Amino acid sequence: MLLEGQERIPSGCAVTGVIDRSGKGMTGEDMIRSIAVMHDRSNGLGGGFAGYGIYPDYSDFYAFHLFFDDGAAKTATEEFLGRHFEIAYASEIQTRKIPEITDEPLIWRYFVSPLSRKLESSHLDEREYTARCVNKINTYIKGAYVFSSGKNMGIFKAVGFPEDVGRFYKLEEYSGYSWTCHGRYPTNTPGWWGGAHPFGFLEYSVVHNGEISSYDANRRYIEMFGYKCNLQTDTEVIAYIFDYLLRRKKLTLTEAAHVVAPSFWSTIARKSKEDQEQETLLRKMFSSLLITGPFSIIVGYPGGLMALGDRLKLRSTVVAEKGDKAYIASEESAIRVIEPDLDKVWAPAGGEPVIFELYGGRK
Amino acid sequence: MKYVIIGNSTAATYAIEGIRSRDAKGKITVISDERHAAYGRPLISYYLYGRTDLAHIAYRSPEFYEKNGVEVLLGERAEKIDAENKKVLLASGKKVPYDRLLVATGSRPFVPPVEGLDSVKEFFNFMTLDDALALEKALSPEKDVLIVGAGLIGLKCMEGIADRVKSVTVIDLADRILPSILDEGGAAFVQRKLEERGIRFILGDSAAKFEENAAYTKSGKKIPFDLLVIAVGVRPNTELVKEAGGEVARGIVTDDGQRTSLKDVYAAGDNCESFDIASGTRRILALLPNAALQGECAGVNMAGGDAHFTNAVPMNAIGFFGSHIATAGVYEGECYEEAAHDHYKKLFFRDNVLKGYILIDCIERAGIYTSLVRNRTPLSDVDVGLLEKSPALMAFSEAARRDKLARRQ
Amino acid sequence: MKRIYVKEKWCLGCHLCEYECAYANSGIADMVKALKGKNICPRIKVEDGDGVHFAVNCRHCTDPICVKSCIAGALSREGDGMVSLDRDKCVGCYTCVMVCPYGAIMPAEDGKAAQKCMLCTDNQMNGEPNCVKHCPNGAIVFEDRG
Amino acid sequence: MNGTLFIYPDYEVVRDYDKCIACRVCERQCANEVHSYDPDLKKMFADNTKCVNCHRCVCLCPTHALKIVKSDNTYKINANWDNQTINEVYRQAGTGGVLLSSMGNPKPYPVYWDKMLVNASQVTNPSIDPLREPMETAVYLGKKNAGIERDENGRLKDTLPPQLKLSVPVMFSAMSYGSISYNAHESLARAAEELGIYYNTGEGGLHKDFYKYGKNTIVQVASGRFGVFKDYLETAAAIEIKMGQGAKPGIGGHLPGSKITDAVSTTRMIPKGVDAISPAPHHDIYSIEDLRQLVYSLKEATDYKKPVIVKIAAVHNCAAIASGIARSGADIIAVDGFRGGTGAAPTRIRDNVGIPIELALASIDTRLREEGIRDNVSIVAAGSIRSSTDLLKAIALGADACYIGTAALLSLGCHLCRSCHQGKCNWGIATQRPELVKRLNPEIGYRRLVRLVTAWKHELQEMMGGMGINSVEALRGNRLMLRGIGLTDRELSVLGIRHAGE
Repeated sequence: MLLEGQERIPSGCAVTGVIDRSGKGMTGEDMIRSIAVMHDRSNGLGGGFAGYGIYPDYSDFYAFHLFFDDGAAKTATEEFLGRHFEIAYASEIQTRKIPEITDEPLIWRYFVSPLSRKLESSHLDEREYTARCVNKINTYIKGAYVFSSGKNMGIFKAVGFPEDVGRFYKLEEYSGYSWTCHGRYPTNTPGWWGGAHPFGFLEYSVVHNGEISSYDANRRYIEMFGYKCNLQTDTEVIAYIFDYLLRRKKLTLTEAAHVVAPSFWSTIARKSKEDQEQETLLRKMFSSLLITGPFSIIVGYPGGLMALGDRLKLRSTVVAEKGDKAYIASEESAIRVIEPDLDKVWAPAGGEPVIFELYGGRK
Repeated sequence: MKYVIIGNSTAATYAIEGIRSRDAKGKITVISDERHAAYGRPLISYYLYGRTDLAHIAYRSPEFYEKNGVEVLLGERAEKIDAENKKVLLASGKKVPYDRLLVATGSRPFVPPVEGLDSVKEFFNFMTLDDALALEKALSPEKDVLIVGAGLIGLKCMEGIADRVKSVTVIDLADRILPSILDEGGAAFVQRKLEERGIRFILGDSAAKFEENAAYTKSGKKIPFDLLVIAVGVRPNTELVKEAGGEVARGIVTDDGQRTSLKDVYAAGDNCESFDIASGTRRILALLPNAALQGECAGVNMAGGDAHFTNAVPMNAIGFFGSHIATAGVYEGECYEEAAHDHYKKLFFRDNVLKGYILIDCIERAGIYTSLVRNRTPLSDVDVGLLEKSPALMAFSEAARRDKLARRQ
Repeated sequence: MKRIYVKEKWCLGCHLCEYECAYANSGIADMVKALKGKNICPRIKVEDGDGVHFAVNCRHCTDPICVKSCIAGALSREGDGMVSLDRDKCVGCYTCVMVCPYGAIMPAEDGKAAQKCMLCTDNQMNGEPNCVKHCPNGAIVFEDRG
Repeated sequence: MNGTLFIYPDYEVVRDYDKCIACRVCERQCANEVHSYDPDLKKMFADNTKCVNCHRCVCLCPTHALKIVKSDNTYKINANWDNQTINEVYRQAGTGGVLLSSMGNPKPYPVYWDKMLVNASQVTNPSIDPLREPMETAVYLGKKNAGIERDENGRLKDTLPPQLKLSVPVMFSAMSYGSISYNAHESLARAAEELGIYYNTGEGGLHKDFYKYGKNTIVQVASGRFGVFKDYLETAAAIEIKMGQGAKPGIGGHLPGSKITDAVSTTRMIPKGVDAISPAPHHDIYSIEDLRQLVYSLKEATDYKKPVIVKIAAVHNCAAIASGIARSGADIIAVDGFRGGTGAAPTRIRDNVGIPIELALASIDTRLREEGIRDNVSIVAAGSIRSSTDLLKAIALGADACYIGTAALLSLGCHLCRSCHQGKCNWGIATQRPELVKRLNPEIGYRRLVRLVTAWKHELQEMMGGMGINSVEALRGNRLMLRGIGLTDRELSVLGIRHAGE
C-alpha cells in the first residue's frame, strides 16, 4: 500500500479547539475529553493535538518534533541540524506505553535556533530559512519527518484514536493557552504517523475536517513558491496556503479567509463598495488559492485560533464562549462535555472566519 | 339622440356601425319597405347561381340589430320627410320623429315605356331579393330567356340563371356589353367568352315592342322568349329629399360629410352623388364599397363626429363563369395594353398618376393598382415599368414599402 | 394584437413561406402529400427583385377597405383586430382583391371564394403562423406592435 | 490531355423524388448552382461536381428530401495512395498551384480531449447541485503577480495590471472582418456583449458600426497591421498581438481581392479589390526582445490600461516560447493548437504543422509553474475546443479560459464544408457577397451563440458540481480531476495526469 505522500488520501474527521483569552494555561486533558465525544468521527487511523504556549522556557527557539523510522535517519537528521542550527536542547519526547498505540517510531524534540553565519549567508529571513530547512529534512532525509516546527508550540500526533494519542503523549503534563485537536477518518491509509493531524508549519498548525476538491489547483499553485506538498493531504496544502498568505504576503487573517473561502461574487456584489473592492481584489490576486469542497478548519497560531468553514458550509462547525474561554468544535456536544454552561453558542456561516485571540492580541 | 335611417342595405348598415362607433346609447330606428334584414344586394345573382343560399345571404349576423340597439321597421314605406318638425311619415300613417335622419334609399329599376310590355306575363326586374325569389320560381330548363340590358345587373342575372334555363339572349342598345365599365376591346373579350358559353347577344339594337312571348327589335328582329328580365338601368330614389326641399341634381347633393341641404338630414348610397376624383366630376357612383364608405361617414357625422369621404373612385369587380373583371377610374390618357388570348389588360396614365385600369382574367393583386388610383400616387415615386408588368409592392421605394408592410400607412 | 410582419432586409427569397403556408392550409397532415405535383396557392406571396425580396400577406388593417367592400359581409374585423374571411359567406366576387392595397387577398385555389391570411387560426397550426415558424432567417415575425 | 482531368466528386446529392415537391428552395439557396429545375420534366436535378457539401439545401428542404452522401467512386484500393492523395496529385498536376483548404485540420491525429476522463465526488465529498447553490464561472484574465501594498488605513491597494473579466471562461477566437461577414461579426459582438465575454477582431480592423461593442472587443495587431490605428486600440478592451495561428504556423495570411469590398477596404485601410497579404513574420519582430518592444509600445499607446495578449501557434517548443512571452510584459498568452480553424491555408501546412493544443497547453502550464511565473500571465487555449468537456479539461490542464472559433461558427450555421476560401459561403459567414451575407441574420446568430455558450456554461457548472467544485478558479490546473485513458506513459507525463484507475 502507498503511504501519505505517495498517494492522495481523502479523509473525514473531527476537530476541536479551545483558547483561554486571558492567557491562562490549560492541560491537554479537556481536549482529550472533548474529542472523545466525537469518537465515531475517527476510525483509529490518526489523531493529534497542537498546544500553544507550552514551551515558555524555550520560547525563543524553534521546537522541532520529529519522527524517525530508525537510528540512521536520526543520525542523518542530527547531522543536518547541527550544520544549520544551534541545538539548545534535544530529547526524546516522553510517552506513556498503552496497548492502543503501537508501532511507534522514534519521537524526538529539538529546540533550535539558526546558525547566524548560515542565516546571513542565505540572505533569507530567519523564518524562511527555518522553513526551508524543514522542507529539506522532510523531502531529502529518508525516514525522518519534522511534524512540528514552531516556537513555543508543539504538535503531538500518532496513529490511533485521538483520545488514546492524548494519553500516549501525556498531555496532562503540558500547559498551554490554546489547544486544537484532530481525530481522523481516512479512507485508505495504512496509518503513517506523519500523516496524522494537526499539520504544522512553523507556528501555524491546521486541523481540518473535510475533503477539498480544489486540492490539485491549490497544490500546483502553492508549489510555485517553494512549498512541497509531500503528504498530498488537504491539511498540508491548507497549512502552506496560510503560511504563504499570512507570513509571506502579510495578509490579515480575515483577508486570508477571504482568499481561501471567499464570498460568492453575487454576495460580494451586495456588499459595501469598500468591501467589494477589497474582496474582489483578493479573489483576483489569489484565485488559485480558493478552496472548494467541504472543509472545516481550525488554524492555530501564536496568540489565537481561527475557525473557518467552506463557503457552502458542507462541514459543521460550532463555536462557543464562556468567560475568557472560547471553543471551536465539529459538534456542540464536544464543547458541552468540557463546559456545559456556555455564555454563547453559535454556528458561523460558511466562509465566515471566527477569530479568537489573547486579549493582548496575536503574539 | 334619436337616429332614423330610411333604407336597410349597405349604407344603412355602415351608418349604424358609424353611429355606434361614437354613440353607444342613442336610439336608432331603421325603416325599410323590404321584408328582409339587410342582405348583400349584389348576392341575388349568386343566389340564383348557387354560390350562396338564404342562410348565408344576410349582410350581418342575425344578432346585429339587437346588439346595436336598432329598432327595425320592416315592410314600412317612408312617404314623406317633415323636415321642419323632424319627422318621417310612413305609409302606414305612423310618424317617426328624428334628431338626425339618414336617407339611404338606394335606387330602383328603370322600366322603359315600351309598347306591349304589360302583355308580358313572365316579366321581372332584378334589383331585390324578392325579385330574385320571384324569378327563381319562374325558372325552368325549357324556357328561353330574354334579358334587356347588357350592363352589370343584366349580365349578373344572366350568369345566375344561364344554367337553369334553356337559353339566354341579351339585348342592349349599346354596341357593346358592359359599356359602363369596359372599353370596346374589353367588351369584345368578355363577349367572346360568354358566347362560348352559349349566351346570345343582340347589340346596337333595342326592344321596340313586346308581345306575351316575343320581342320585336327596332331593326325588326323577332325574339321569342318565355321569360323577360328588364335591366336597362336604375333611377336614384331622391324624391323624399326633393319633396322636403332638399337639393337634388342627378342624385341627392351632399357635402363630403354626407350632409344634404336639409338640416340634420344626411344621405348615403346609390341615391346620392359623390365627387369622383378620377374624373373630377360629381356623379352617382352606385357601387357597394362607395355606399359603405358613405354610410359610415354619414353615421359618424350624425353622431357628432367629423368624417369626410373624399376619395371616391368608380371601381368594379365582376365575374362570369370563373372569368373575372376588375376596373377602376377613368380610361383617359396614355395607355399600356396587353391583349392576349387569356387575358386583357389596360392601364391609363395621365398627369403623373394612374387614372384607371381594365383587367380581365388578370385581376391578381389589382388592389395595388386601385390604391394608386385612389391615392393619386405620383408615378415618379414608383417603378412604372415594373407595375405595368404586374402589380407589386416592389415598385414602391424601399422606404414606402417598409412603411406599408409595417402598417405605418 | 400580434400580427405577421416581414423584414425585407432579411428575406432571402427562398419562398419557403409560400410552401409552408400552402401546406398549413391544405388540411393534410403530410407536406409531401399536400404539395407534391401541385401548383400551390399560398396566402403569402414573396416578391422578388434585384437582390431584394420580401413576403406579403394580409396586414390586418385597422381600417380595412376589404371589409367595407365585401358585398357578402363575408369579411369582418374581429374583436382582436384580425381581419377574418368567412368562406361560407364569400361568393368569390373578388371586390376585396380589387381593393386590397397590398395585393394580399387572392382567389382561392378552387376559384369559388377569396382567401387571405388568417394567421393560421383557421387551420391545423392553431394560431402559430407556419410561415413565421419556418422562415429560416427571421424575416417573418409574429409580433404585437400595437 | 489539356491539363485538367475530370475528378469524380467526393460527395453526391441524393434526392428522394418521392418526397421532393419541386419547391426549388434548394436551387434558390445554392450559391454553387448545384440544383436546377427542368420545367419540361417538372423535376429537380443536381450537379454533384459543384457541390461543396455545405448542407444548406439539406437544412432548408421543407420535406427533407435531400441528403449528401460520400461517393463510393474509388480508385483501386491502396493503403498508401488513398483517393484523396491521388486526387491532390491530379489537381496539382492540373493547376501547378499550392493546395488550399479552410477550417481546421481534418486528419485523424489523436484528439487528447477524448482520451481524458473527468472525476466526480462520491461519499467522502459531496457533489454540489448547481440548481441549488451558486456555481461560479467568472474569471479574470491578466497578470496576478502584483505585490501587496497598503494605503494609510491599512487597506489593500489595487496594484493589479488591467484585467479582463469573463462571466464564463470562453471567448470568441480571432476571425477577421473580411474572412467572415459583417453579419457574422455583428453576431459575435452582440453575443459577447450579452454573455459578458469577448470576441476578437482578428486582423481585419474594426468596422465603425462595431465600436459600440468595444468593451467586449479584443483587437488584433498582426503582421499586416491591417486596420490598426489609435481609435482601434483605444476602443478595445484588450489588444492581441498575433504571432501565429494554429492552422498555419509559420506563415501569414492572404485575403483575396474579391473579398476586399468597399467596407472591408475601409475597415482594413487598404485598397479595394487588392489582395490583403499578412507577412509570415512581423517584420519588426525577429526575436523575443522585439516582441517585448511591441508589447510595451502598445501599452504605452494605450496608457497601460489594456491587457496585451500574445497569441502563438502551438509548435514543438511552445513551452519555452511561452516562458519568454511570460517575461515579455504580455498579460495573457493565447495558444492555438493545430486543429484550429482558418479561412484559408495551404493544405499541407494546415495538415502537418504544429501540435495538439492539449499537449501544448499542458507543457506550457507546467513550464510556467516550474519557473514560478505562472502568475505573470493568464493562458488562453484555442484550437478546436468543441464542447463544454473540452473546455473543462482545458481548464483542468491549466488554461484560464478558452477561445472558441469553429464551434462559434457552427452555431452560426457553418457545416464545416471547408470551402471558406471560395468566398461563396451559403450560410452567409465566410463571404462578402451581399446576397449571401444577408443569410446570416445577426438577430438569430447572436442568440444562437448566446445559447451555445450558456449551454456550455450549464454543462460546465453541472460537471464542476459533480466534482464538488463551485468556482471555476478551483478547477484551473486541477489535473487530479483528469485521468488518461488509452494513453502511453509519455503522453500521460506530458499531460501531467495519471491513467484511469490510478
